[in-house]
Amino acid sequence: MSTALQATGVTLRYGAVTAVSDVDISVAPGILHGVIGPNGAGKSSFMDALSGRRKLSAGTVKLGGQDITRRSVTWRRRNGMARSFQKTSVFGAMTVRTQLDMVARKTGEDDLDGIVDALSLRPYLDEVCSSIAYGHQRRVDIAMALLGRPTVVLLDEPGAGLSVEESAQMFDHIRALCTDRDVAVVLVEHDVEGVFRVCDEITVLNLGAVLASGTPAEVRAHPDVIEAYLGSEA
Amino acid sequence: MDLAQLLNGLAYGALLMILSSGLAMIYGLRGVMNFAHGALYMLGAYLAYEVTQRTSFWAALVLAPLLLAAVGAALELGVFRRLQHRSHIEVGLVMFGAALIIERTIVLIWGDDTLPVKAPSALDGTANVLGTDYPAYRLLIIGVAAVMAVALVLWLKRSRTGLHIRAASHDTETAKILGIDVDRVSLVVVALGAALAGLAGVLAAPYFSVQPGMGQSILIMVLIVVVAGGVGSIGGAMVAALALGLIQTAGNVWIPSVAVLVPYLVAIAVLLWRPSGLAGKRVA
Amino acid sequence: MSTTAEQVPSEVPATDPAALLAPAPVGSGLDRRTVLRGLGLAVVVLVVGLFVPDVISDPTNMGIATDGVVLGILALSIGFLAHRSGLISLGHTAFYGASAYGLAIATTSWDWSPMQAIVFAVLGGTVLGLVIGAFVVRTPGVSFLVLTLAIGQALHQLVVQDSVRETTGAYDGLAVTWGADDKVAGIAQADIGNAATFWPLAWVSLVVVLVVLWLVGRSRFGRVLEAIRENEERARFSGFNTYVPRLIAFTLSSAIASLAGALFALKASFVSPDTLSFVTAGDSLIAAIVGGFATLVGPLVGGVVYIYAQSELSDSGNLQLFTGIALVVAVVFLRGGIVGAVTDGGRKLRTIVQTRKGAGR
Amino acid sequence: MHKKLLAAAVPLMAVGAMTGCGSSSDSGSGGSGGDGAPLKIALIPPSGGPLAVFGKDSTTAWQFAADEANANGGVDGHKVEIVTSQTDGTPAATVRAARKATQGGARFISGVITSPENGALQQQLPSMNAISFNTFGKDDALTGKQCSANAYRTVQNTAMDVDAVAKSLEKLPATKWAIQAVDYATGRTAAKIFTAAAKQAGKQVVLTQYAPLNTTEFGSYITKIKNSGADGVFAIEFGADGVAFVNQGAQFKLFQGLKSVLGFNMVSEPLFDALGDKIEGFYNNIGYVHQLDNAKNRAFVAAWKAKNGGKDPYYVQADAYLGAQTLFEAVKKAKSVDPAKVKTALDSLSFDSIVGQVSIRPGDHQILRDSYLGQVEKQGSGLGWKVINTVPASETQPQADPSCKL
Repeated sequence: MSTALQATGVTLRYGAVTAVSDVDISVAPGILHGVIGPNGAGKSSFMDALSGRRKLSAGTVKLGGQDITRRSVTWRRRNGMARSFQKTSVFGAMTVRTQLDMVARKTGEDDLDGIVDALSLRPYLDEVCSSIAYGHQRRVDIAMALLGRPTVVLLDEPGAGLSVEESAQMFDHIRALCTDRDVAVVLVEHDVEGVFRVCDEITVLNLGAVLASGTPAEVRAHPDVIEAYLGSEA
Repeated sequence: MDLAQLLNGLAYGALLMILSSGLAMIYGLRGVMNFAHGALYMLGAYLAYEVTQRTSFWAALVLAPLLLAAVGAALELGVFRRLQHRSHIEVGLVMFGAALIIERTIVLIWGDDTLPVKAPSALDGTANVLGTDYPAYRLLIIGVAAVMAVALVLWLKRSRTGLHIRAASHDTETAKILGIDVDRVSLVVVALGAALAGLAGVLAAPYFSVQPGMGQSILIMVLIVVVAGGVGSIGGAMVAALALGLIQTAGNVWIPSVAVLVPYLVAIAVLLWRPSGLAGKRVA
Repeated sequence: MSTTAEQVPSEVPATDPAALLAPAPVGSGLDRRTVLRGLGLAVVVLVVGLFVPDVISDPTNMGIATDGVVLGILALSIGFLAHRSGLISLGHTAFYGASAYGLAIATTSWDWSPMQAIVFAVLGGTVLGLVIGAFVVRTPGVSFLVLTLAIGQALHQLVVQDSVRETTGAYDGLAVTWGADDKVAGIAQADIGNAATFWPLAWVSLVVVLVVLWLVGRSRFGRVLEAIRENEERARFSGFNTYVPRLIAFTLSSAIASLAGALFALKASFVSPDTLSFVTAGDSLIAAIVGGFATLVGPLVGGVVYIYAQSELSDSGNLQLFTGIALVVAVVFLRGGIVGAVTDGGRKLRTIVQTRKGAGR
Repeated sequence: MHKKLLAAAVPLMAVGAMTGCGSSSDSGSGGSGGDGAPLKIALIPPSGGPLAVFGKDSTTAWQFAADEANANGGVDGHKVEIVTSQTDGTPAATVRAARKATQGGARFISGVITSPENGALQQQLPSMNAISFNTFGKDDALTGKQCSANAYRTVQNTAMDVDAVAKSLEKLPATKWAIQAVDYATGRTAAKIFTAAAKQAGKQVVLTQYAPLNTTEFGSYITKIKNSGADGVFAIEFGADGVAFVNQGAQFKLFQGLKSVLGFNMVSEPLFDALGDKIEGFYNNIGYVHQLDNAKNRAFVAAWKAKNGGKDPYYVQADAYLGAQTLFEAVKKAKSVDPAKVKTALDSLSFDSIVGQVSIRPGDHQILRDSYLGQVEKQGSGLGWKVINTVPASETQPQADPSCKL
C-alpha cells in the first residue's frame, strides 16, 4: 500500500524544551490515523510540525513520496496537504458561502455541494461566519481543509469545544469523508473514546515521544498507554 | 567619543528611557499604542513650568508626575476600559485624537511661546566626572533614570502587583482566570505610565525648551524606541532608548551631515530584520 | 468547477457596516451586469460632476471643493489599504510627497512638459511604493504603522537635507514652473491655480480612482485581500499566497497617493516639505477615518470635510482641536465614519418606512 | 443599487452643500482705482504654532498704520481697509485664503509668515492680480529662485544680514571662532559668508557644524565646541532651537569661557524674558531698533508707545509698519490703488522711512535698507539692544539676486 504522508524523526525544540522528539508516522490514503496523548504530550506541536506551521528542528516530512520538509504552507496546500485548527480558524467576517466558494476555486474543488452536505452546512451558507454557532464554525474550518481533494488532511482536535453529541457526529462526518474521498487523515484528538471508535490506526504520544502505535486494539492493550493515561488524568 | 559625549548620549537616552518604559508598560498590558504619550510628556513639562513659577522645581518634580498619574487614571477609566472590546488599532487612533486635543488645550492655556523653566540653582553648574566638567543637571537626569529603571524592574520582578502586571501582560485571559483583577492592574499601569511621561516632561523642561511642538517630535522617537525594542517589552524599550540616545549622539559626532536620518534608518533596519522588535516575543 | 460558480449567487448580504475595521460586502467576483451598471453609473457621475463649477459659482467654495477632492484621493488611497488589507499607514505622505516633488523637479529642473511630469511623478511614486511595500507588508499591526511613519519621516528628513537643496529646495520648497506654451488638460500654468479651471482634471482623476477601487473591491482579488486581512494564517493554509496580494494592494494604494501628490503639486504650483510632514500623514489618515473608509466614498467625504474645516475653523487656531475631537467621535461613536453613519441612518429610515407601510396594510 | 446610488450621491451632496453658503460678494477686479476707492489689504497670518505671535504682531502694526493713515484722511484719499483671515499656516490653506480675499476685492496681501506659505503664494499672485508684501520672511529664495513680479520684500534678506554681521567681525574680540549653524539655507549661507569674512579679517574658524532644524538636544554639539579651543561662537539657531542651545550652553558653562557669542536670528526682544540674564553681552544681528535716530522713527515710536501702553515697538512690528509705509508711498506715487499702477510705482520706489532712506531694487523686489549688529545689555529692569555697527544696503548686497527672473 502506498503512503500519502510519511514523516520520520520529527523533532521540534523550543529553546531548551523539546516538544516533539523523533516521532515517525506513515499514513495511507483512505486511512484515518488518530494521534492521542495526555495534555502536554506534544500533539498540537506535532501537528504544527507536520503542517509546516513550525520549522522542524530535525526530521523529514514526505507527501506522496516527495520531501516537503522545507516547503511553505501555501505550497503544501496547493500540492495536497491541508489542515484544520484546534482554535477554529475561519474568515469570520465573510459568509460561509463566500469563503467556501473562494477556497474551492483556489483549490480546484469539483464537488463543493458534496462537502457542504456531508458537513450539514447548507442551512448556514448565507450567514456571516462569525455569527454562527461555534460547532458550525468548526465544520466550516474542516470543510475548508477538505476542499480541493487534498491527499493528506490534518485535523487538530475537531471535537474540542463541542458537546458530546456534536463531537460524535463530527467524528462520523470525518470517518465518512475519509473513506469516500480516499484521503489520508491525521486526527489529533483529546477525545480518546472517539478516536478508538473511528480510527484505523492510532499513535500515542507522551512527553513528545511515541509511546505506542498500531491498530486501536493493539494500542488499547499496550500497558504503557494505560499507565500514561492513568498517571496523568485519572 | 570622549566621556562628555558618552554622557550626552546617556542623558538623552535616559530621558527617552523614562518616557518609553511608560509607553511600553501600557502597550504590554492594554495592547494599545498610546499615541498621546507625547502629549502627556508635554503636559508634564508645562505643569513643571507652572509649578516652578509658583514654588520650586523640586515641587514640580513631585507634583507633575502625580497630576499626570491622575490624568492616566482618567484615561484608563474613560478610554481604555470602556473601549477594551474594541480593536487595539481603534483605541490607538482614539489616543491619537486625544493627543491632538491635549496638545491644543495646552496651547490654549499657556500660549504659543517658548517658556523658560530654570533648573534649580543647586544644579545650575557643572560637576566633575572623572576629570570632565559636566552639567550637574544632566547628571540628575541620568541618575533619576537609573533609579527609576532599577526600581521599576525590581518592582515588576519582586512585588505581588508586579507579578500580576507581568502575568496580565503575558496573557490577559489566563490572568483573569487565575483571579487577577486585570482592571485594577491596568489602572496601576496606565497611571504609572502617564506619571513616567510626566516625570520625563519635568526633567525635559529646563533641558529642552518648553514649546508646543515638543510632544509631537519626541513621540515619533519614542514610538520608534518602543517598537524597535520589542512591542510591550519594558526591558527592550529601556535598552533601545539608551541605544538610540548613544547612536544619535555618535551620529552627531561622527556623521553629522546625515545624523538626523540615523534613528529612522536604524528603526527601519531593526523592524525589517525582526518585525516584532529586538526583544519581541509576540506580534501585535 | 463551472457548476459551483453558477450555484453561488453574486449578491451576498452585507456584513456589519458599523464596525470601523470591518469590511464592506463582498461579491463572488465580477459579473458582467454589475460591472456594466457600475460603469454606467460612473459615467453619469463623471459627466454630472463636470458641471460642478457651474453650480458652485463662488471661487472660494470651488477652491475648497478642488482641494478637498485632491486630499480626498490621498485619503482614498489610505482608506483602501486600511479597509482591504487592514494595514493602517502613517507613511503615505512618502508617495504623495515623492510624487509632488517628482513633478516639481521634472517640470522646473528638467523642463519636461507637465503631462510627462505627471506620468513620471505617478510612476515614480508607484515604484517607490512597490519597493517599500516589498519590505513592509509582512510587518503586522502597530509595527507596520510605526514602520511606515519612520519611512515617511526619513523621506521628510532626506528632502530637507542641505546636500540636496539644489534639487529639492530643502525647507525653501520648490516652485513648479513649466513652459508658457505647455498645457495640461488644456490648462496653462497661469490658470492652474484657478479652482474652476483645475476642477475637470481633479474630478476625472477622482472618478477613475473610485472606479478602480470599486472594481478591485468587487473582484475576486478583493475577496482574497479580505480573506488575508481576516485571517492571514488561514489564507495561507487554504493555498493562498498572502504576500503578493498585499504587495499589490500596497502598490495600488501608493499609486493613488502619488496621483494625489501630482495633482496637489500642479494645483499649488509649489511643493514644500509640508507634503511629507507627520501632520499631513496624520490628517490624511484622520480624513479617511472620519469620512469612513469602510465605504467607497467615505475617505473622499473626509477629505472635503477636512479642507472645509481647515478653511472655516482656522481663525480660531483650533483646527487641531476639532480634528482630534472628530477623530475620537468617529472612532468611538460613529463607527463607519460620516458616510457609514449616513448610510446606516438611511437604512434605518427605510426599515421604519417599510414597517409603517406593512403596518398600514 | 439604491445603496450605490446613495453612495455616489454623497460626494455630490457634499460639494453641492457648499454652493449654498458663502454667497460671493465679488467686486470684480477690485475697484477701478479711481478716487475714493478703498485701499483694501488682506492679512493672512497663522493662527497657531511657534510663529503665530509674529503674525499677531504684524497684524497689530498694519492696523496701526491703517488707523494712522485713515486719521489723516486716508492714503491719497483712499481709505485703508484691513481684512484679516488666519489660517493654520499650511501653504495650501494660505493660498486659498488669499484667493478668497482677492475675490473680496483686496489686491494687497501681507502678514504671511512662513517661507513655504510665501513661496506658494508668490507663484499664484499674478493669476490673482494681487501684490504681496513680505515683512517677515528673510529666506533668500523668496526674492531669488522663487521671486515673483508681484511680490515685494520689505525686510532684509538673510544675505544682507549675514553680510552686515560679517562686516562687523573686527569689532568683536574673539579670534578663534566656532560656527554652530542650523542645517537650513540660512545656516549654510551664514556659515559660508562668515568663514570668508573671518579669513579676510585675519581670524580663524576652528569648527563648523550643522544641527538639523528642530534639534532639541545640543549636548553633543556643545561638547564639540568646548573641545575645539574656540574663544568665540557664531550661532545661527533660531526659535525653539535657539532657546535650547542657549539654555544648554549655559548649563555646560559654555559661554563663560568665550570672548564673544555672536548670534544670528538667535536672540530677539520676544525672547529676552525667556532667556534672561544669561544672554547679557551676546551679539546678534538686528533688523530694527526703536532707538534709531531719525524724525520718522521718533514719531513712529512715540505714537506707537502712546497706543500700546508705553511699550516700544520691536522689529516684527516695525518691519510690518515699514511694509505698510512702502505700500502707502507707492499708492501716493501711483495716485491709484489699481495693482498694475501700484506695481509700476513700487518698481522704482525710493522714500524716507522709519529706517531712513529705503528703495526697492527692481531686479528682485528686495528693499534696500540698513542692517545692524547689536549687543544685549541691561536697560532699566530688563534687557535691550545697544547698536554696535550699522551697515547700509549698498555695502551688504548691492546686486539683485541673479537667480531671480522676473
